[in-house]
Amino acid sequence: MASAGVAGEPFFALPFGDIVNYFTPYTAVLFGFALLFTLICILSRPEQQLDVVFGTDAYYAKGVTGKELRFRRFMSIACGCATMAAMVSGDVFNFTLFVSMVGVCIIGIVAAVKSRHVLDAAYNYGIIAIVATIPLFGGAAITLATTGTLSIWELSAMASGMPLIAKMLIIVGVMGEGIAPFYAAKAELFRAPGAPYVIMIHVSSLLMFLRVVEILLTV
Amino acid sequence: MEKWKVQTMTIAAFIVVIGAWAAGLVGLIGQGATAALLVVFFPVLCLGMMLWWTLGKGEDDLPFMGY
Amino acid sequence: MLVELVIAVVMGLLFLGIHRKVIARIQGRPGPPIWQEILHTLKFSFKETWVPRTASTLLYVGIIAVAMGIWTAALYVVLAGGSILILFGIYMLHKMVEHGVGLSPGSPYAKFGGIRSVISASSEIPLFAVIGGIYFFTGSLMISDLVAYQADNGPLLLSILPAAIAMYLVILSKMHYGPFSIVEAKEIVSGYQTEHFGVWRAGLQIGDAIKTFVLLYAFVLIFVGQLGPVLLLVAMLALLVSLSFICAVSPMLSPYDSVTVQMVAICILVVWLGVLVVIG
Amino acid sequence: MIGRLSRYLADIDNLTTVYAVVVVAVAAFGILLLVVSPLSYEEEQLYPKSIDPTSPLNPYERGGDPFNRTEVLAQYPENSPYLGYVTSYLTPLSAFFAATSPYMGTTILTHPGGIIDEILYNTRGLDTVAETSILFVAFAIASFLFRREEE
Repeated sequence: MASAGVAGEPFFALPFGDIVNYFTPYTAVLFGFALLFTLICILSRPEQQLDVVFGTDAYYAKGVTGKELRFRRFMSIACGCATMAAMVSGDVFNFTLFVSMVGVCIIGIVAAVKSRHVLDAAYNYGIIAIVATIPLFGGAAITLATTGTLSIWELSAMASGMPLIAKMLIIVGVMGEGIAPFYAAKAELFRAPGAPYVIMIHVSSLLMFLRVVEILLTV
Repeated sequence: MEKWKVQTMTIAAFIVVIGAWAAGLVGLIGQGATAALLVVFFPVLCLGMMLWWTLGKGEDDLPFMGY
Repeated sequence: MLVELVIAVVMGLLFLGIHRKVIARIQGRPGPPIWQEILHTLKFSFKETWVPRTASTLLYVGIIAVAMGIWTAALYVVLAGGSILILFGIYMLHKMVEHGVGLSPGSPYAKFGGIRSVISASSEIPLFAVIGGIYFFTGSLMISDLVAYQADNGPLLLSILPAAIAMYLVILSKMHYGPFSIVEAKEIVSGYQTEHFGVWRAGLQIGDAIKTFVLLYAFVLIFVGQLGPVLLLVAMLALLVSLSFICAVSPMLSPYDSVTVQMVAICILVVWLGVLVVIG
Repeated sequence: MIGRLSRYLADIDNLTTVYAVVVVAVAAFGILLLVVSPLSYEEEQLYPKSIDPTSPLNPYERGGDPFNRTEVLAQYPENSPYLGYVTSYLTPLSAFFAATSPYMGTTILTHPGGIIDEILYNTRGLDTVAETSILFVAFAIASFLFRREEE
């Protein structure tokens, strides 16, 4: 439990066999926030998007079908659950799994949108998300091979810790799933209607980034 | 939301905020618990106080669309 | 703890007023009185208030409470000497507030603000991560540890300048009228806040006030160390005035340029930190 | 210069290129790093496994006698009280498969009540749940898109 200097003392641990999920003040805050936005996704009705007709004073509301919104709500709840799990995961491989699950869910959230522009962005994002799983799992594999363990507690107690290249691979992977310089696709995805669901896209990837910073500083 | 609901909520939030503050000062509950209660109920109290008189006077309207 | 909170709100609003006043003076205008933002907040809280018909109601209202709640939490984290990472997290959660406020009403203007907030997120967040570099020098990210470290070794501002610059840029990008505040640009009306009026705007103002106070306070604590109340106030004011000066003399960048400039800054700061690590 | 750079980065069609360059750069750096300071393989692995191709339970064999305890390494043995008992149990059907053919390892693993790999389903059970959820989510998206085509 050597992570106290980075994120505070862990105060609660939830073991699943070798995979121990732990709550420090930091991960608990992140977890709470993911939970809050998942609840908003569940309870809130989406907004009705208005648009101006170019060159005139007229405006129109974009129509969205209920069926499409139901599917998108389902996907954003799945995304929220994956985010919550990744926030408290105490295991490198488990964390990478949930990160890649978030990547898939994000595509799901916008897959039902009928705007060509948004779908194009989602397609580009999807390619990156899929490629990003290679550095992610590669980083986890190198960690296991060189240190013999995947538990973040054990890694932080070790003198050598995670090798530099594994850290770099994991951060590149999370960058691909999440944000960093690849903002263009995310910004385009945001043009889709359905505010509570679209917000989940960014909630998840920002929380991922925050968590990976903590993990890399700890191990 | 109807007016009485907002007013009830505001009074409840007021009681919780003052209660948490006093209990924290006396040492009845820990710092963390006080902070958590204030974080959750202070915004509710603020919004409630400000909404006390004004809520529900206007009709729904379309958003601002420019000129 | 309630007392600190109220002080933070009032001081934060006052700081925002001073910010406007300084910008106005530099630009040769008389400017509003420095308590203007306090008056604004009071005025907004008595205005007629309802929810737009097209809005996603829960998100529209709930996000205001979130805005105030997260910065209240940040205030307590800083006061209790908690982890910088939590502050970092809350800063980032403020992005979600911008998205939520911008996207929930369904108005195209607010939505542009929300989308720009996504664009700016991709550069501000890594910038904050640069502050993680402190960990390599002090071995801790808890603010209480950093204060103790600086009491022994002198201010971090001098020894880890790049991290301080990163944090300075972070605060700058959150100030109104700054070169990086693309989410509030006037060509999109009031940016993400366009549709939040009356009480809702007053709530956002309160959140903003606590945010300004917390960020300035945290900067002083992290990079200068614990000071007495008067010196602390002076340090925070000096920081604020320097920020206002930059805001007054620099033009607002275009959205993608703002990101690229900050990206370039990140690269330079990371290399600089790397050099410091190698030397030290 | 900055304007050109931001215009390039803002185009979503260039994203994959940029990301590919980043990944290749990190990989190249990794190979260089490997030449300078090679990574050593940690002999004391957490989840060791010796593949025994002659065993009918291959590749899920973890050794040990049926109805007896097997030595299995785990990070936190106190969290898995039944560690070591799980693989050593075979249902009659699985035992029959195991006795008849040496090529049924995966079938035995996957059919209900067959052997359960200690590591896969016991100590690292949450991983299995997460993997399946990813598949499920991907399947849900695919089926939604497929059914929308028909409308």
